[in-house]
Amino acid sequence: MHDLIHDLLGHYNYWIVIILMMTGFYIVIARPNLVKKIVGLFIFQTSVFILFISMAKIEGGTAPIIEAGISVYSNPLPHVLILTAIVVSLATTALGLALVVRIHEAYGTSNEDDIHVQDEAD
Amino acid sequence: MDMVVEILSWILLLGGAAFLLIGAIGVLRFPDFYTRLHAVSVCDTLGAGLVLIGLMLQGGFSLVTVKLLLIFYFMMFSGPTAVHALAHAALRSKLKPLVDDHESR
Amino acid sequence: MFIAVAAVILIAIALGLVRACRGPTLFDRIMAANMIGTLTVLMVAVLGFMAGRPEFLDIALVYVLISFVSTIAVLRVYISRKRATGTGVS
Amino acid sequence: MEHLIDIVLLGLLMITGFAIVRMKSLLAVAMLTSIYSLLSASLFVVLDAVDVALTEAAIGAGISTILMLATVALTSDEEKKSRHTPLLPLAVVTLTGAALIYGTLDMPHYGDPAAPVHQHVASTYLHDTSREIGVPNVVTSVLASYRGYDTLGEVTVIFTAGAGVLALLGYRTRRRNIEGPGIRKLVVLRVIAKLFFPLILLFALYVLFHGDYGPGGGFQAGVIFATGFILYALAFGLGNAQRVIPQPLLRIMAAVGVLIYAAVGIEGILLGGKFLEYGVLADDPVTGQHLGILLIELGVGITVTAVMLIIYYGFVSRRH
Repeated sequence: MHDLIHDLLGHYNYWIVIILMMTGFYIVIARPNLVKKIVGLFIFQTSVFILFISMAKIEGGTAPIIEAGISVYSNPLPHVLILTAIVVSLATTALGLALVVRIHEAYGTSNEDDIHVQDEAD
Repeated sequence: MDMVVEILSWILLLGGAAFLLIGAIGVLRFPDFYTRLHAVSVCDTLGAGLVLIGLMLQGGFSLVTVKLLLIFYFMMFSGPTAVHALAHAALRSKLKPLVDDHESR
Repeated sequence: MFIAVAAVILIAIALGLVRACRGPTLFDRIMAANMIGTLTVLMVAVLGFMAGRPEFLDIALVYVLISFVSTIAVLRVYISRKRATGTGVS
Repeated sequence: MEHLIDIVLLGLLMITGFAIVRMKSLLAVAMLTSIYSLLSASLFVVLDAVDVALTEAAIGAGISTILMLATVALTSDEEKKSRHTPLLPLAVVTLTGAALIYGTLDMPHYGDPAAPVHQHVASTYLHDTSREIGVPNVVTSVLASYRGYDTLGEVTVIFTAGAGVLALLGYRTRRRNIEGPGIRKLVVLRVIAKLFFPLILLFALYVLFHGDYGPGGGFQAGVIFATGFILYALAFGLGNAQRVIPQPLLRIMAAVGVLIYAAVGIEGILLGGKFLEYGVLADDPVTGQHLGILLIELGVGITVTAVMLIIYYGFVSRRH
């Protein structure tokens, strides 16, 4: 029983991350609205960030900024990867949203189903 | 002296936390948007202010306290401004305040 | 003791989240988001003291500024949109 | 105790995620996304990633939300119902999720100091930073010095994204000031914006140049700078903001930032070192590292500010 709780706590972060990831994935594949799809992508990205940062955490460690009297620091490498990934995620989000704006101007709708209907009519 | 500061800081922190909780309950329970704004203001100014002052007493004379003061300054200006802008926008978009208990919105 | 304050802030965030999900008007959601922003600032400040490294208050400062600017932004967008479409409160 | 906060925050994140799926109004979705970002940023603080929390707060809760709002303003607010049944996507998602959860079973436990992630380069970085770079913030030293090549790549990606948004949304100067009737009457907002604007810029400079010692650096500072100008644009109108910092200047700034970064690298070659080797920039290697890190952070900050504002101008001036 004790082992089970230990296992549960040890993987709790990862499981929630996977649930969040799948929530984002579901929005991307099931929802027709393009803005909503971008939001889904955003949720997916953030869940990946949380996964990396969870892996970087060391029990009893603190933020990796060197200070006298502290010996255990969390792993700084995932932090660096994710820091730049967040900035890149903003770049992709902005590009995606710009595409949505242009699509809306061209088709008069940002709904995927309607866009397919218009495409087939041509 | 240290003891007094410590006790004072804890009183402020716990008082602030109590106001935060009261504000949050108000946000959940009040019947319409305009009344809920009152509850939010309690959180934004009184609750947050008390917690920040309590933390300042914990920080002592250091850079930490200066930063807390800056946060305090920003919060005391931004909170009421945001609430004011919200109320203004809501009123402009013809959201009616709830005036009578028996009248459903 | 800090943990008590942190717990209260977490509860308050949860209550605000319920309001943000229930709405009913957009303004309620903006208000809830604004409140959660304030609470997050306090949360970060308290967490800094709890971990014994309060020098990270820069994060809290950024949060104050950002949540203010985004609240103003959403109101601005809302007003300009309402002018364009003439729709009422959603 | 930190475990408890971690668990509760993750639970709240999950609730927010589900609420986003169910919500139909896209403006409401944008608000919930902002809450989601705030929550994940505080989770990063709990997980010791202070630099990441700073970035996520500035980018996720700030600029991303503003961009989503601007997009919703340009498109439609209501989400229509899908014509397909959600059964197939649900099945796909459940299966993928199950497979992923099966994959996590072998993963080392959360917080385990013996996990393979912590065994290789990370400990070297933590151990050698104070001697080789002389900068207390290990994240900054890895970002700007040890893995400076990667960061140059990231900055170029940002630059490219700015160019892409410019290409997609075009570039339109609006010098004549257009004012929403609602905000124009909000004298309160203008006074507060006047109070805040210089302080935000000052704080951005602090984040930029204090990045070696505390959380911060070029990326975060750039976003905070841009947020300051966005506040200015919100309070005084886009036309006025473009008078303060015009679009052509932004395009030059975006390029100049990347060029500063690359020039620091080439300066290293000219002084007899390798590309992006900062040690040769000064007589003392540690001083050289300091100088190099400050210069490239400055370059990153300039590019990020410019690109964020280019994107913002692009979206907002598109409004009809």
